[in-house]
Amino acid sequence: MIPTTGLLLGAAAVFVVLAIAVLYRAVRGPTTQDRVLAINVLGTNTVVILALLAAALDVPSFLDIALVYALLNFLVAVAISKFTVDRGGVM
Amino acid sequence: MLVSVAIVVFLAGGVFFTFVSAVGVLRLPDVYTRAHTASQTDTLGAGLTLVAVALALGLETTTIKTFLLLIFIFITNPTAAHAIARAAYEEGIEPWEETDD
Amino acid sequence: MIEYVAYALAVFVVLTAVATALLRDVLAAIVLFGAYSLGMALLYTLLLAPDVGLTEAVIGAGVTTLLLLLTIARTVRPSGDRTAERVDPRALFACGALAVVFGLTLPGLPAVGDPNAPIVSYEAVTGYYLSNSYADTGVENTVTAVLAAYRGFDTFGEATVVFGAGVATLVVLRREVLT
Amino acid sequence: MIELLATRWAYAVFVFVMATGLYVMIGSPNLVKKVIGLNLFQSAVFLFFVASAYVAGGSPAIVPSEGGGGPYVSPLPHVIVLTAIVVGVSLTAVALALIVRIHREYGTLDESVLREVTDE
Repeated sequence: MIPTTGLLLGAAAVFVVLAIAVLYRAVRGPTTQDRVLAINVLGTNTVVILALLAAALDVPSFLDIALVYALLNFLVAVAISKFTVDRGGVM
Repeated sequence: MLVSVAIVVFLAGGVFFTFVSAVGVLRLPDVYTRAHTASQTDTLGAGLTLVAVALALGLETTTIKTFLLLIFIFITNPTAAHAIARAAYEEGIEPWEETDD
Repeated sequence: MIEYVAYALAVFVVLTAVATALLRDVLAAIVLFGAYSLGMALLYTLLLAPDVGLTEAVIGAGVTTLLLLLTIARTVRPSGDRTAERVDPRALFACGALAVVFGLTLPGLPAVGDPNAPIVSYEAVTGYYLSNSYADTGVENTVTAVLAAYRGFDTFGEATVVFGAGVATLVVLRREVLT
Repeated sequence: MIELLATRWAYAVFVFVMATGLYVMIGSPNLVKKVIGLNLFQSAVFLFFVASAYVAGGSPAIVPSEGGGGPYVSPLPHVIVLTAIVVGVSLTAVALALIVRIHREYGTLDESVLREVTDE
């Protein structure tokens, strides 16, 4: 039998480490759009980590938080893109 | 047993594609190429991992939420990448060319 | 296994906090503050506080970031050639002293997750709410039961604070920001 | 030392992030950065509360109607933190409104420039 719980938690740890790596791009830039893109990738990682934790710890209510995150991640990315462009119209 | 093997395969695929996406975001030369790798590999990585999570949770009503999440990420992630690339274009950021290093 | 996820998240949160503090461009600092909020909300969720994690995600990463962006869109942002902020040695000394004083209290605190810590093991308070909240209020989620039933007037006061903040914002801005 | 950090990691993160937030509030000349520092400080304190309520191997404080289960994390710090988060965002909103107003009156958000302008 393969220890599924340990695997899921291990995958979550790997995802957090990858998020830390992507953080370099968010700090470095050089443009604002690079930073927003890095934050978008970070947000997707966050959603996946939450789903992994929900499966590993067997707390299905974490999936609700993951859904809210997914919504919010999209909203923040589009909002920052819109605010940084003077003429509007990013969609 | 088969389910466990499927979980391992999907998790490995998800971690691999997210790793590729992280490397792309770190190493590619400009914002457009980074948006490309972020929207494609990250969507695939998140999708495969969420399939693994759905398999691990088994047949329950909460698993529907995982599929909602999957569909949502498949729709919103490329849209957000498009918005970011469009904002970069409107800001006047020139695409990278082979000649400028 | 779970503690490795927690350690990695702790490193993530600390790095984002330092980056937020040191970036000179305010827009970049706001973007990194959004990442910090995401990490912090994930940490709350990992510490089994899903309600707090959800609220922090919506309010910290959502509302606060949008408010800061609105402010930036209406004011100036310093555009210097330097990426990092100049470090202020006196402020650094003061905060370092504070960190040392608080750090000295660490051995006196119970370990994280210790089931014998007084806050979780004291039956007369925590135990009472956990065992009686369903019978008293009919709500399975104890956090909601305490928030809305046992301490309902406190939450009412909180709503008053939010209303007062809204009125104060409108008075200060003279309704111009909403256009 | 390592053992202390390993068992009390959440409190160590709390101390570090709180000091960072205070540093931003004191050291940064920009008023918007100061508000960000205030938010850093706040969420560090929330982490302290949430970490103190945590029980290893427990479950969230959702007790089924027939009772039993557990161990559960303590719900009371969560309630305090929920209230504090909402009050904190009200505080941030008022502070940012004042900043927009200051910028409209004086045309700057830099602390030292503001002090010179208001001293005249």
